Amino acid sequence: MNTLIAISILGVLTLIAEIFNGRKLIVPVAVVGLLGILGYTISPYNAYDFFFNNMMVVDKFSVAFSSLFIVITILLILLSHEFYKDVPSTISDFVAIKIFLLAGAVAMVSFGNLAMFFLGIEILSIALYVLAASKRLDLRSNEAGMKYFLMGCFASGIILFGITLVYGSTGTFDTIAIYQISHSTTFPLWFYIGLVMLLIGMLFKIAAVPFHFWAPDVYEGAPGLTTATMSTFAKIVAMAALFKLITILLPSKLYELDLTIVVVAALSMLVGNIMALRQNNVKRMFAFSGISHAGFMLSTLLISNNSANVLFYYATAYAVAGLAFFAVVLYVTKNKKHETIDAFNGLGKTHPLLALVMTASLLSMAGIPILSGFFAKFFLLNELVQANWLVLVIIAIIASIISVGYYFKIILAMYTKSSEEELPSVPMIYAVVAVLGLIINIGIGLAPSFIYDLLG
Amino acid sequence: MENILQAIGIENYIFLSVMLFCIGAFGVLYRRNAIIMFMSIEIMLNAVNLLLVAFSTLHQDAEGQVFVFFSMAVAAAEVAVGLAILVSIFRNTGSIDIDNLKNLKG
Amino acid sequence: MEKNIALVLVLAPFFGFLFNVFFGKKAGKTLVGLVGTASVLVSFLSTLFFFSALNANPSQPVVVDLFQWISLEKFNVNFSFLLDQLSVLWLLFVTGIGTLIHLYSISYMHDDENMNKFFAYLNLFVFFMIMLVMGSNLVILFIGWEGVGLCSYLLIGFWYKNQDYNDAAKKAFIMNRIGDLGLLVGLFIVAYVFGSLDYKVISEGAYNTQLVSNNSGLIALAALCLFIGATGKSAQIPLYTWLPDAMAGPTPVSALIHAATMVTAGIFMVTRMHFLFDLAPQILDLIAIVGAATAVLAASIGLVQNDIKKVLAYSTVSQLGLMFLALGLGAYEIAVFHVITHAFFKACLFLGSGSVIHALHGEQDMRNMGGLRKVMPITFWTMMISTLAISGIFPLSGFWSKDEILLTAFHSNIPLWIVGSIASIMTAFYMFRLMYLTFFGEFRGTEEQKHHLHESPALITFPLIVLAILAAVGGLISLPGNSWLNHYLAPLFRKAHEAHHLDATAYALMAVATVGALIGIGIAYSKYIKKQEVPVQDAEMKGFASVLYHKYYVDEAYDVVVVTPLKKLSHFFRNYFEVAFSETVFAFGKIANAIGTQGKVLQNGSVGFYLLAFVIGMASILVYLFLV
Amino acid sequence: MSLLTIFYILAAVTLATGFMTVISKNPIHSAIYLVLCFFSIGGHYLLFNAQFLALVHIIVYAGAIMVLILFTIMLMNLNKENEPIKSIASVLAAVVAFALLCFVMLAVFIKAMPQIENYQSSGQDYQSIKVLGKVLLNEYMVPFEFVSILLLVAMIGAVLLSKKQKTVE
Amino acid sequence: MNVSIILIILLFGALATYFAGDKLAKTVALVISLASFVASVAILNQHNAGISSDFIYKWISNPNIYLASKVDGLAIAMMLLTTALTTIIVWSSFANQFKNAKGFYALVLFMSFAMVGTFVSADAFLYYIFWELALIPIYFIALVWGNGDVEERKRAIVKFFIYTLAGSLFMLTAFIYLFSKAGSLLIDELYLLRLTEQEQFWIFGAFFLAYAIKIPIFPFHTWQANTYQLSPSVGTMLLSGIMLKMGLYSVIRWQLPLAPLAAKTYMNIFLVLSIIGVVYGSIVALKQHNLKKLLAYSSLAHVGLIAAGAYTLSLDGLRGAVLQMIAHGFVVVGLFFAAEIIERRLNTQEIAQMGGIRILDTKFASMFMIVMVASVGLPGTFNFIGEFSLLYSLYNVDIWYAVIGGTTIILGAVYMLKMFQNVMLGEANAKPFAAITLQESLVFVIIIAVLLFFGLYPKPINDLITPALQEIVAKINRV
Repeated sequence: MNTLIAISILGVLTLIAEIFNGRKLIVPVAVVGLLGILGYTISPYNAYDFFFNNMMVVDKFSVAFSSLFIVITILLILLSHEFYKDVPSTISDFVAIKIFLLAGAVAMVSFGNLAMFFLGIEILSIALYVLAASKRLDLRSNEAGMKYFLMGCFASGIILFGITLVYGSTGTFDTIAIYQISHSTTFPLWFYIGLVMLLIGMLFKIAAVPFHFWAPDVYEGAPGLTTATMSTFAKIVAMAALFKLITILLPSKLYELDLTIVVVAALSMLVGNIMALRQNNVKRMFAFSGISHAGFMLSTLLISNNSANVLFYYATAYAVAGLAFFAVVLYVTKNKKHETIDAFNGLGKTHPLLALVMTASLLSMAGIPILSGFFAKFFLLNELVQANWLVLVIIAIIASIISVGYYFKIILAMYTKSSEEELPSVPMIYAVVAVLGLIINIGIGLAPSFIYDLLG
Repeated sequence: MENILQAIGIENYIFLSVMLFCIGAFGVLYRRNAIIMFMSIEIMLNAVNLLLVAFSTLHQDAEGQVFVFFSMAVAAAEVAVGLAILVSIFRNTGSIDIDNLKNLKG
Repeated sequence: MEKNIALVLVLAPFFGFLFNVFFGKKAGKTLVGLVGTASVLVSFLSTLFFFSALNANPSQPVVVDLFQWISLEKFNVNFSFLLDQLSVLWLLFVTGIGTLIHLYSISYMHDDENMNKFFAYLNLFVFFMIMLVMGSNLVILFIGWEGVGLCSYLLIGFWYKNQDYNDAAKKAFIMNRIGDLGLLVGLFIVAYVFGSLDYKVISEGAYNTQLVSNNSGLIALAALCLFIGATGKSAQIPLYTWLPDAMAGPTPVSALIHAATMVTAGIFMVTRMHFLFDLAPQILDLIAIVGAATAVLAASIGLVQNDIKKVLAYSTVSQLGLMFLALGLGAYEIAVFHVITHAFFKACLFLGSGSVIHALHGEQDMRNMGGLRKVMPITFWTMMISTLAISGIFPLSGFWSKDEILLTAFHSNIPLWIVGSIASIMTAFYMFRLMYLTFFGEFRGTEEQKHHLHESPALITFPLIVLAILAAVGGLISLPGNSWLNHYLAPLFRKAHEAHHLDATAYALMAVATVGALIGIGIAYSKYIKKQEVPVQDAEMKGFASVLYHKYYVDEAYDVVVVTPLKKLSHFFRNYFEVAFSETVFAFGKIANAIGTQGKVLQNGSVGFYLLAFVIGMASILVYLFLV
Repeated sequence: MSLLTIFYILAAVTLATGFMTVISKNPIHSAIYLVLCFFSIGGHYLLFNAQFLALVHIIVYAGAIMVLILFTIMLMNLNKENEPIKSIASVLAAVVAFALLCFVMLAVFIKAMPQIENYQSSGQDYQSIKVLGKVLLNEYMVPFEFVSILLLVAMIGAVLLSKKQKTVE
Repeated sequence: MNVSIILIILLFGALATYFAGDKLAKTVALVISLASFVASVAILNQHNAGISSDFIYKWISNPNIYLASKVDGLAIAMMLLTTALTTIIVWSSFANQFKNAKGFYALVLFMSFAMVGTFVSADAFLYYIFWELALIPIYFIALVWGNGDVEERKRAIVKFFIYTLAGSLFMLTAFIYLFSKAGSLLIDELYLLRLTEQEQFWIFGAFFLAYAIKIPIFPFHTWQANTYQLSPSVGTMLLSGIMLKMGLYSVIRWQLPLAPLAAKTYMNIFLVLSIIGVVYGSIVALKQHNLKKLLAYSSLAHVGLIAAGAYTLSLDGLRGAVLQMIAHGFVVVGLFFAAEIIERRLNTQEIAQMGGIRILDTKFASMFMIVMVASVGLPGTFNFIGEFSLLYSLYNVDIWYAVIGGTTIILGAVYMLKMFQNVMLGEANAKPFAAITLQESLVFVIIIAVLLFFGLYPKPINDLITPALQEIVAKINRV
């Protein structure tokens, strides 16, 4: 709870800093503040607390994911400094929005009441609409914002409808009360309809097939850093929230629901990876890749043991790889209108370190050992086999094979082609974030238990 | 005081709000004018609000109505941001036809 | 002591090889020749030691066990040597003739820049040949077997700048390998049946009636496979075509490898495994038939060849056929006898032809020779003796050995005897044709050649003389009635071979054979001395002669039946199968990519469509979950 | 006039105006229909005896949101029927989707509808301004405050998207 | 001392090589690979002395995964092969001037590291990780330092990578399934599993996909020829000399003992496929214009025979397979090195542009010749021992397998001699051909020495691998 308050205050502080001309201080202060909050969040690790009439519930799950979100936000804010160099007047706005995004995210994984959940997701969405459209003079950015906004609102309506139905059948928004009612007494079937509508709304947010169409367009059009935020941060936030919702609300495992999830997950994996094959825009490609990863993460809903662990590990691995990926992409496509793969030509020669980071991230996402992405997939598939979803495992394997095809397009560009143009020198901060991503990636690959056993 | 739903029946409200919700959805699907799409979304949210109030009455519970306030706030915020985006598109293209926004595809 | 001498026997040529390879260039040609010859001579002397030891104690063959070589689940193959009567006999003439031919080569190859290499290969060959002969099991034999094949390849292609020679070398190696596969499979069957590849164990197994009757089919198959191996190495139908081509190598090579020693390996092997072949009479019949057929076929081709070495080559094939005929009739010691006499006279003939070729600076076509008798008397006389021997003229060695074969054939199967006799009549004809064309009449070569005609130096004539003497008197080792050879070899064979008594039939047959040979000589005389005929040029050849001259078109037939289809198949595989497999794999990627491309149509940028998909997806989920 | 009749009338108005909002060619007309729709929904609220909510509803939607929208329409000078003619396919798709969604949702709810004979009636006041205020500021204090962040984000966003950006050369 | 020391040497050696800089890289790499070889020999001594070099540490507690290695004679043999060949390969490339040499040699050592890891792992998970890791360096070696047209190379190498990865992912699935049964991936615990025939069938199939592609077994070989052709020689040597042995080794270590019932039931299918590969590879090799491609197809034929031997499930077959793996490793490195020497001088791989080299450099010709005859399995060379055991084991299954598989000795001679004739013999070529250097000839000398020595005295290797293989055969026969 205090995390939420602290984050909100920090957000307001950054806004105030702008007023007092502390522009240069914004990023350092935000980062230091977030680091402090991170420490503060982790410290009562094993706590299990309720705050304010059960509006917020702090447990291992929420602490772990909150911490992960904070870390990602720190990295994103670090990148902001360089990314918004050209528009210094707005940096406080961007940083503040990112911090509020984090507040929404924290609310989404520690809600004890559906109202908190709903507000959290709306803060997240609205902030992202703004960020997507934030390059005001760029029509592509406008288009991305508009598309995201229209579809996002539509999905919000569905989520709201779902919440309403849950309320209608149980008479309360409180998750614990709902849990008790759904496990003890009889209740109208609306409850399940509501649950499914919530699920559908969240499937939209994580961009699962067939609710994924917005993602490639929006990712491509949005400014680079926003794409990074959406693809790494927003996706896993939505996934974690969905996970929490399903685990809390679903009274018992339903085969039909599981099958639905299997179909959606399988479609996401296949469609995402197959569509990514023919993409020439890196961001767009990453969007499709993200769709397939959404499919993978979605499959955690099917498993009974260690599911939170698997999700957390997968999310961490995915986010870390994605951030390192974007750190390089942001640098490489800095002065380019379109983020085509050609931009990477010859990177292997000109910037071996960045190329290495990029390669590692891509390989991690493709699931090659010893990088964390491999362990994520392994843990997931392992549990899926235990849960007897061998079909999905095979589909996941096939999808992984396809995915190598497009990840390698970038690697090929980096190592076999040569570039004609000179790239500007690497901004320190990009390199730092990239290398940090690489180190974490390999680190949690070498010692997966560190992350994997966090949620018990 | 008797529950008003005794006279009308919750199912009527559900049908009403489902239909209203669908009309809103239809508007989003059918229209290409961004402003009217916004309005359609407002209709959808209102349908849900109506349902919330109906359920609130059903359960004789205030929470549903409190939730409506949040929903309104969200609607307002969405409209504010949406219109801001719309304005900036209009400045760039001079049109608010959604079909003109097809640069990102493939 | 024995072990060490055995090792000296084996390794002496190998050291010669090593010396010539590593120091040959620096050492100079004389030293190369000396070392090469001496190393073989050392082997010969060592062999003599064993020969005397064996004579002293016939029932105690020397076994030299070195180390365990190949391990298999059921048995091990040891690296060990066996020096019994058969191997020592073989070693004697291999190293003996080998020494002579080395000696001969010193002079013959003196002008070649790669003389050291020549001697290296030659030494290596002797080494492998010794290995082949001395091995105490079939796998060691196989080392030698393949090793001599390799050396043969190297020596045939010795003048490697000429791709035709390389082709010939390649052909020899590959045809040998076809036989080798047969041998290898035969080996497996033997190993499977007898649980060992050691001669001793196998021979014991072969007398185990229980074992034999249980596996009679397999044993016959094994015998067949081994025989296939022998047809490769010993140039029998159907694998004989490499031998005439192998004449591309230097003449001493032809003498040593392709006449005297290597090609007799097949006979050696069959004799070695005689206990096995005895168990498979049907295969023995096959061997006899193949041998007889080869004898007459090759002899008939030999009738019209104009290349002096080709004639000798076909003669070799034909004589080998006769040996196999003997083997097939179960007369192993007679075959061995003929091997030895054949080694003498054929080596002599080849070396003589080499001497002629040397004198003519590489000319091999007999149509361009003639009248060399006066210029090269030693060569002429030594070759004459050998020719008489090979034609079976009393009392030269060939007479005795050939006669024994025919006699045996007559006793068991008249048609085979007839075929054999025809072959030997032909032999007499073409050998004298060779002699007449080469040494009689007028010289038909160029003026420049005529100018340089001379008798070869002593290093060349000395081996000729020695061999001619041996060819003349070699028959003494196995005279009818009192055969030293039969006695010597007796410990090898369980059932004693009854000695042929010189009865009336025997004398009659001898007479028939001699008359036959004389008829052949007579025809040759009338044709080439009386009428002074010279064979026509290639293009003018007509009718059956042309067929004969083109060797019954067997090479061409093999080309059509085996080589061309193989090439076509390779082409086909490369151009279609490989592409198909490759494209199949790519197809997965292409399909995925195609779907990706088509999928872009769906991703059309229209919000309306996206929402439509959203709604449809949502509706389907609701329908599935709540309405179905 | 029974409550049910009133409900039917109100429902008819709601649906009709909502539908007109969606299909009106002129955005201004749409807006006006939408306002009518909001009012009818307010009527529903009154029917539930939720006066405060009805009031807030009218103020926020008709008062704030609709004014904002109308203001934008005026600003962009869109009060004419300039929407391009849509292709039949897209119209058809929208209609089909609408029919499908309507059918499915209604069917789902009909199937899931519980038979409620007696609606509970606590007899207590649960929707007066007093009660709502208490609930909102006691139990729902955190979300209430959280909404401020939501609005703050919206505000920053709107400013960010509208203000002129200075770029450093 | 346990076996991890070799892994450590190679891994940190790779890093050290990278940081040594371009100039020193090859020297450092040579020293490191030599050190790893020496360490392998030390492990061998330890093994002979009866001291275990195994280790086992808990790595991940949930799911139950260990860092475990079990070093038996077989693993040691493969380890020695890998380290020895790595040393030879590094040494063989001393004359090459690679761009970014530090990266190149670091990758080579890293690959060696992964391959050694594959051979010694006793936990399937660890094994899988090494298995995949080995793929990454070769991918980059082939891609960045390869030759030929860039687009063609990309196509071929990516195909190779995706294809092999696809196969191994199915193996991973099989391992996951086994884990769900056994609760651990330690090889010894997996051996204890009693699976139904149905399960074994699927697991065997999944393994087969992985290994058939890696080895490669007909018809999964389509990546091979192009990849060999387009890789730099060092890459080709690593691929053919060691990497494909990974597949064969895995067949023996993992596939057969884990699914013995399936292996026995479906043995004939795999035998037939392998033997088709032998004949097919030989026939296709007949008509290749590219030297490295020809050698690639010859490799296909040879490993087909090895695989066939392994699938006979007999001690003879397995032992022959292992012996032949080692022999083939050396021979194929020698052959590709010969191709490399020619390419260095004539700058071509096309056979049509060669010829007459023997006249210009007899020393090279002789050494090439010896390696070539070894590759066709001439008795007295190491390859003969393997080929003999393999064919014998095939004979024990069915005589026709031995006969058809045995055609390799004929067809092998046909294409090899043809190649040798066209490349080395004939009239001297117009192009100059610098004589082979001492450094280059040393490579040949070592390879030839190994081939001849073990060809005559294979007992040391035999004694090393036989107990391990007997154990494996016992496991195959346990049902």
